[in-house]
Amino acid sequence: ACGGGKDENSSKDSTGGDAAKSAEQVLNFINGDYIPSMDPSKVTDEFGFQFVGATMEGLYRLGEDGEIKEGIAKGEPEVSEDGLTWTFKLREDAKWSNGDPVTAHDFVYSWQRAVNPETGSEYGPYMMAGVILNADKIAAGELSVDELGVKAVDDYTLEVQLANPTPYFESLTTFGTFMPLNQKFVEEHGENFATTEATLLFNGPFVLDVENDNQHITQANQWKLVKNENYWDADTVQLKEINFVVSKDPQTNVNLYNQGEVDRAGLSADLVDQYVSHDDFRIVPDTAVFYLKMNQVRKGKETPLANENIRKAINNAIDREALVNVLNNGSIAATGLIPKDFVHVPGGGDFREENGDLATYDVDAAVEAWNKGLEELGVDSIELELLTGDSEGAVQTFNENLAYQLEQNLPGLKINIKPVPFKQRLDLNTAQDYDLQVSGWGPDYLDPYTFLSLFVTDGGNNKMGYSNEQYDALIAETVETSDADVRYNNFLEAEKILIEEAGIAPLYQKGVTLLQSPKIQGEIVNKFGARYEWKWAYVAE
Amino acid sequence: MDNKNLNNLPKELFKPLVNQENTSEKISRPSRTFGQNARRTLFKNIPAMISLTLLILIILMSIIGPFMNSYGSKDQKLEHAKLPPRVPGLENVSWLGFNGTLSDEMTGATVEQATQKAYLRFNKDEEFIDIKVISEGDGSPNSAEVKAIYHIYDAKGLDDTYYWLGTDQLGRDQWTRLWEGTRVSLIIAFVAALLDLVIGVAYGGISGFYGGRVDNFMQRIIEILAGIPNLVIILLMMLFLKPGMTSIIIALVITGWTGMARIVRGEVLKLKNQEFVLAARTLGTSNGKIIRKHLIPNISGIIIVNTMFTIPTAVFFESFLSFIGLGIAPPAASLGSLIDIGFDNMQIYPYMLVFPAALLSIIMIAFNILGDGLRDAFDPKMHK
Amino acid sequence: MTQYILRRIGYMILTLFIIATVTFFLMKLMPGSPLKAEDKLTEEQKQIVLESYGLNDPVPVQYVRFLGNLVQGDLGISYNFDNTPVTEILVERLGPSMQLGLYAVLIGTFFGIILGLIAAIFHNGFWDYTSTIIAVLGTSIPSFVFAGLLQYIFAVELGWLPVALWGEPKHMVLPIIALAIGPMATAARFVRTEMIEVKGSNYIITAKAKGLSKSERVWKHGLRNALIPLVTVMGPMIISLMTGSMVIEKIFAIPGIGEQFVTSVMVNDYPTIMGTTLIYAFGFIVILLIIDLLYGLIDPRIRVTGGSK
Amino acid sequence: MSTNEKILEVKNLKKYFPAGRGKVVKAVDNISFDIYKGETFGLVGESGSGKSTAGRTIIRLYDATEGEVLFKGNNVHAKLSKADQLKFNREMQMIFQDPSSSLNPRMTVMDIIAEGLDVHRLVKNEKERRERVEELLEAVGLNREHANRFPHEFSGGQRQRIGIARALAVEPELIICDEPISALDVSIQAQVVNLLKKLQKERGLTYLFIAHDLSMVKYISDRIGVMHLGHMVELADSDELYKNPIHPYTKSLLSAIPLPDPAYERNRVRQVYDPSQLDTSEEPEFREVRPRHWVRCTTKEFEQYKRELEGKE
Amino acid sequence: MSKLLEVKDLRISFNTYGGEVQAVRGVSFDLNKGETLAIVGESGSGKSVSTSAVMGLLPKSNTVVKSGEILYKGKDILKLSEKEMEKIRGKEISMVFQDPMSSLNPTMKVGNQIAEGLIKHQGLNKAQAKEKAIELLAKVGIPNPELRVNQYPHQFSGGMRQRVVIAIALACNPEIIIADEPTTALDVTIQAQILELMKEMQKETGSSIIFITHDLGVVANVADRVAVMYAGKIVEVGTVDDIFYNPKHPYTWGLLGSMPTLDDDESEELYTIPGTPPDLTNPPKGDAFAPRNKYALEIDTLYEPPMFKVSDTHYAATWLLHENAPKIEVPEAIKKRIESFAAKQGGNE
Ligand SMILES: Nc1ncnc2c1ncn2[C@@H]1O[C@H](COP(=O)(O)OP(=O)(O)OP(=O)(O)O)[C@@H](O)[C@H]1O
Ligand SMILES: Nc1ncnc2c1ncn2[C@@H]1O[C@H](COP(=O)(O)OP(=O)(O)OP(=O)(O)O)[C@@H](O)[C@H]1O
Ligand SMILES: [Mg+2]
Ligand SMILES: [Mg+2]
Repeated sequence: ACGGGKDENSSKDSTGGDAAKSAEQVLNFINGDYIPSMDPSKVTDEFGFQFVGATMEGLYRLGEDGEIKEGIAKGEPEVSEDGLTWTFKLREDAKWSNGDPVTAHDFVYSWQRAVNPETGSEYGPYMMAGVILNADKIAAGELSVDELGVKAVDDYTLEVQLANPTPYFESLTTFGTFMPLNQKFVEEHGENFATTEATLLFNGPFVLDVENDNQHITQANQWKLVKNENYWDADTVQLKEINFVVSKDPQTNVNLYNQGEVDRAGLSADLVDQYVSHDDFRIVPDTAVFYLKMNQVRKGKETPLANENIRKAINNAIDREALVNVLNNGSIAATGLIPKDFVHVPGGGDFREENGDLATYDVDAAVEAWNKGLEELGVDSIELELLTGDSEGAVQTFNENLAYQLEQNLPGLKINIKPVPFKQRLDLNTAQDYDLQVSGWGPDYLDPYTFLSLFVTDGGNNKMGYSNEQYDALIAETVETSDADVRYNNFLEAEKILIEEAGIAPLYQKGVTLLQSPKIQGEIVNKFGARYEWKWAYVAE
Repeated sequence: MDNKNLNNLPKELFKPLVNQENTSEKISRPSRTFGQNARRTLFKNIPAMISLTLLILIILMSIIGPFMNSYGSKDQKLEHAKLPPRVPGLENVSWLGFNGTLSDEMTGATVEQATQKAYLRFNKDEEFIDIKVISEGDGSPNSAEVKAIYHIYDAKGLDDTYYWLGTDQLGRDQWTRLWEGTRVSLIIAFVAALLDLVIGVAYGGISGFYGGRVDNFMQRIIEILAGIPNLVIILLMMLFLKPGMTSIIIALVITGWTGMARIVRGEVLKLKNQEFVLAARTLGTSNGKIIRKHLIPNISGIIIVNTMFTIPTAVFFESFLSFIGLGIAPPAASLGSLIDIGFDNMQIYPYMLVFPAALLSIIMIAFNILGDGLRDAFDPKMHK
Repeated sequence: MTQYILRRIGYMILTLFIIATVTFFLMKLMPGSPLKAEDKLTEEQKQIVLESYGLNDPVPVQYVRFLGNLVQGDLGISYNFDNTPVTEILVERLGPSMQLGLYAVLIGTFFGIILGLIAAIFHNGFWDYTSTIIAVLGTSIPSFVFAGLLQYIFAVELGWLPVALWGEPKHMVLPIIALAIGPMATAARFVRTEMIEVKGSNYIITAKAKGLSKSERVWKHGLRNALIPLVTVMGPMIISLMTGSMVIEKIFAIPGIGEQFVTSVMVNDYPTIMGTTLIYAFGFIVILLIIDLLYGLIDPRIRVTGGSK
Repeated sequence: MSTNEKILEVKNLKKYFPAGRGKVVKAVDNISFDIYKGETFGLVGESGSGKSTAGRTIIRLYDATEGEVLFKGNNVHAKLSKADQLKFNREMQMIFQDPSSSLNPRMTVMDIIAEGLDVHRLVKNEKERRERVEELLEAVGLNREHANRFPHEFSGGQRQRIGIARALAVEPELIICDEPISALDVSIQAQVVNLLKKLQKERGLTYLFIAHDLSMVKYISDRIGVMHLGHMVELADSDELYKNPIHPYTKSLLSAIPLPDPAYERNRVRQVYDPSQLDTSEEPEFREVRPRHWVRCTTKEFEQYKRELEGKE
Repeated sequence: MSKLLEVKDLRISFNTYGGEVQAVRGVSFDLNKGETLAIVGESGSGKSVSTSAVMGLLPKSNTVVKSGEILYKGKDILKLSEKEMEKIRGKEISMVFQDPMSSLNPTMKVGNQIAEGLIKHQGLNKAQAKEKAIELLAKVGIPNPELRVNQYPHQFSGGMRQRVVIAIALACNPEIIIADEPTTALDVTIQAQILELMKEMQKETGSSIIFITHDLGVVANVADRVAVMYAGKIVEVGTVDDIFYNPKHPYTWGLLGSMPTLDDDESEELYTIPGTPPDLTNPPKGDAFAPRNKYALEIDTLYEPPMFKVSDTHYAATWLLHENAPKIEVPEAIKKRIESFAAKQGGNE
């Protein structure tokens, strides 16, 4: 998933009373928006990944707690000494929903398609460049797609050449962009591939069912996931049907939940107070982390934020506990960039615990740094713009409180909030035209690299003029080696540098509050990629 | 007078009337200008006068309201967040809703269960929660019902603290914010209406006065503008300008003036062939003077009325912009942004919605009624 | 007649062309791109993706292409929905909005007319004030507050109607009511003012002198004449309602164009914004034409006469 | 009263209005006449015959489609310098039909009457302005106290007198009176007509008097032109026209005037105008059938009319 | 001659913001079967109000009938309910209004507007009513009636519209037709046609007509009897000849004198009535006309003059007719005019 703080809701069936009915393996959920794309090569957003994930299967699947489960690949891959050649054995009983077998060629085709510049994929180059051999050059149009480091040794053996040893490669293959595609089918439908139910082919536990086969998927406001009888592991799948409707208003969603129309409804902050005491109230932790970006170079000119003391002052002046109280949605204070319960250091505990609370609330230290900073800059007051890009009530309030805290704690600081539409905030970010901005990042695979690579000098998401040679070197080294100890040491070190010189000020790790019917069982909440995994889910009595 | 008396009339009365007053041209009616008549008619219109009074009051309050207590509109105090309204003196009249308590009804299988839920609902401050059993229940799910009243001010130890209209999620005083928001909304509305007026009158006036091809061309432009949804235009404005009052006003004006221009044009078209305008022309009066002395004064009524209707539309549109997140930049408030927040909290903290929404409605209603009243007042048919 | 309509259509095309041009260039002035994950891509990667949207061509080339496509009814591909033609989006989303809007206008105007008539007939009486108050309230309460209240009362508390969603007739009831309030209030005000005016007109007195009763005068003579000015305001009202209300659609989870439009604006989906703008403009102009023709139907004086002059 | 000096010459004046879709309304279609200094020239005809249009074109409220209007020898429709135009505006004035719409309801009588004084800078200061206005008010039979009142406070006749005062303020030589009495009550019509006559006598004014009340026109005019469908169909001294109407339209018009004489009315025979009786063999032209008596007719009719007249004599 | 309609001492006021307007201040007149009564007087003298009262057309909201009765065939119309009035309006008494442009419904076919009354009062069905409408249109002289019934008012010229209005009034063969300035808005030629038409129709149906106008020429043309109104009162009433050849009231003199005749001497001033009519919210004491009356007497400022009888048919309300009053002759101008009429008459005959 990408940056930003978009909320979504989903929920499950709580029609309650009727026992016979509740035993029926059917769930009803709300989807927070339409599905913008079902083409695995082109999917970029949360909902796209969700439904690609539910209807497709890559080499592996994510199980409970990020555990890697078998998918189309059978058993563990064979990895060469240098960690650069990976060979996967594929199962022979996997079928497409039209009955064709799923073969290694399907992977080769799909991955080539994802990096082919003609496809116009955004995630293809992003996920594969620097991971699969030649992916970056192909994406830049410098090499032909045949040169991609992926090859079907035979129908059921896939060999992948990596550009760098990528220890987390297995988890990558669970990601939407790495799903196989049936070349014949895709080419048959050409332009129209993946636009309607009729032009989609599935190999996952569920198939997507829209009432009108020819309706554009992106325009359907109701659809179903129906158990895929052709799925190789169909026996494991218990749910018969999951119904989805699009609804965006949180209050409406809760009302739908209360009327028993749906089995899960997300709660916005304002609704949490009302429903904390509800039996079905749940807080679901999330791996997205939000932090304050401090732009050091705006329109080619240095901002006051280029001064380290000023940044440190801001970082120390934030009472994160108060902020998550305002958010009131299950979020927890973030003290570093890597979220809690995301990855473990080799042989040790949680990455977050290992590196400790890097960002702390310390007004005295803040003021001290602040005054020093002001002195260095030779000014006695600073005015900064806080760019916000979301209309959602709680986020707005959050920004107001953040601004207020900073202004209160740092005398002489004036913050102007500038609200713009979400997408426009991204554009301003790209143009590096802002001072402060609350930004979020959700991981794309199970490795700290997904977070820490953001802030290397001139990194795609840096966009704030942050640059530290040591940091860059540490991160670069993690790419080249497959030694877990080295990598994690570097990650820990890099995070410390980043936070200590206040490149960013971490704010909170997102949580989700919702009402959810207790009859939903076996559902897995993933740490990245498709948010929910329903393969093992079932409806309890 | 019957015939009997006829003969008894004194003869001297049948003399020609000598000091016959100069009968010629006397006007018995008191001299009253159109404006005076309009004012009289307006003053006699009770609903309009009530509206006017209300509006003046609201405008006054939007100026002095924020200073009536010690809270600043931007002072956040998270520990005071989401406090219900509490007004000294009225706090003992519980049905008014100004007693500083929150209440909710909770259900459970048993009263005990429901009570526990209620405690959970209100921060587990058991000693400050009054529980009233509504239904004992029979053990089946949700059969028992209790009503919990949470003395939140007491729970927080705020004995002498009064937030007249409660506080928002950041513990800011709603009273202060309500009036500041009203001020912002009204300023936006007034300025937008004023600019509408200036641009609309000028454009409509020129279009109507010069007529012919000029008119045709200018009308086409209006048509094109009207054909573009105003959200597109507003979005553009938001991109080019810094978000805030100015850009909201500009956005409102860009789409808003056409209405006024149309009306003015129509009136000018009607008026410019009136004989008094022709008369001025035959006297050699210049166009500028004709517009200033003959046309504008005669359409002023309709302009004022239309402005009265523009103001609430602008207030309304501002609140719509806030609703979709393009409104006034926080931490400043407007009626629209307050309503937007209130709407999210509608079911649980109704006071956050009720006051701004009610105030917005009152402003809308008052302007509408006043507008109607003014329309009547400027209609000579309605004069005595 | 045909000639008149043809000429009007000519004007329409011209206006649409200008609107298309104006919006096209305005959109070009705005920042933003179809990229969704731009922060993840290097500059070169971005350029390659933009190339596939044809956005690297000079603006005049893009403009000509845009016009060419427009003539063929092709409004381009959405930036937000993968591989989805804007026409597809419009077709899908306009349906529910138009349905709702149309019902709301019809029902709202119907009741508005009734309300206005009652007010006019009992001018300055109890019913006049009551219906005026209803009308003023109708224009004064923000629609989201009203929609929220409706949902709370009739769906949540009373459970008579579904909370939201779309598909069955019962789903339409609350949104239609919420939407109909506006036209109702407007119609009521217009009809009231006009009817009061008409009531004093000479032909109503003539009708009275013929011995017609009050109800005959109102229905046979008054109504039609009182409706004439209403027709003019109905045009813009219909088009704005039929092109959807963002608020109502969001609250009632209706897959309509209004909500879609606001979303498009939020995510800089320029092709969709343009498409919606053009459809809006088109609808606006068509409705104006229809209104003009309708006007003639209601008011024979304005009937566009073709043959006899 | 009248002299032989031509103050106004109207030559082949045409005024067409576009009526949409390429059609035109020929409101005034080729009319010619002269007005002599000091006389009252009456213009009659049914509603829509183009009388007002003619009047307004003469005073330059409308541009002529064709033809010319010479006022004291100068072409009125030529491009005038600002000064010439102002001069023209002073010398020719107009009184309008509708006393309620011809006065700006938002201006005081003082300002209305003084408008011309201001435009032409005929007064030096406020006091003089006031005096002039009061003078004018008295000249038209109103009180000086009326100066500060608003038009709606006056009766129709009084308003018409204000209109006259406004026209008089700039001391014009020719006044175009466009149905100045049609909207007034009988008794008040007489007041206004008397006033106009009085002013003419005192100031040597020339009037173009438009009306459809023929008895009034006859009473006030020296010469009368009859208009029909944009054409001038007959023009003669007023006595002559009433005694010897020639054109069938004039005849029907005259025969339709009701007179306040029951006995006469009981015996009146109305002549119906039937255009189909006219000769259509050629385009009719305006011809002088007898000195100072012009009729629009074809050559054939011309001969016939001449014969008729001779027979009468 | 039987009295079809008798109006007795009718007093009507209107409540307005400016106070009570005493529009009609004691009007009495009667109408015989088959005759035409003309009511003349300047604008605002109460002509329309007194006749609208007969039809029950005055606005209910602010009208106060202070006294009086209107007896139609012996029944007091003022006491009838709205339902009963509906049966009289259009059927027994009908009305022709001044402005043919606005008294027809612009959105209804002319035929239907005529047929309405027929359907209502004579119980005809639609087809019959239309049939009859065509007949009526033909009768009022509209060519091509079959085509015209289906047209709208705007497709008719002013004169034709007034004919339609007359057709509507005639539709149910009413006993009384009230024509309120039916020709004021029309051209002289068309006025003449309409007057002829009305007289013709009257001959045919024998209806009585109340004809309101301020044009004395028209009065001379149509009326059998004339009532002259001033400031809410009838000041003189008599046959046409009485009024035109032997006027007694100074106001009547004024009216007559202010009309030029075709053979007046142009050098002479027209006879005028100076001043303006009184303000009816505050009518003067005594004779309302006194302030404008050259011949006013002292008594005029004190008492209202009663109706003095001049002859059996002729009455006038002016103290000049009192035996004590100075003998005042008809002014020269008027006298001359009457003489010239007489001379012309002689000449004609
Ligand atoms: N401004 C205008 N535009 C178009 N047509 C016009 C205009 N003014 C007058 N006409 C038309 O020109 C014709 C002559 O009109 P005009 O007003 O001169 O007649 P008139 O003799 O003055 O009639 P009336 O006695 O009713 O005043 C009419 O058919 C009228 O409709
Ligand atoms: N509905 C009303 N409310 C108030 N005053 C009225 C009303 N109707 C008539 N009047 C007043 O009553 C007086 C008599 O009016 P009426 O219409 O009878 O005059 P009229 O003789 O018919 O004049 P005209 O020749 O102008 O028609 C006028 O002063 C008028 O202003
Ligand atoms: Mg005219
Ligand atoms: Mg009248």
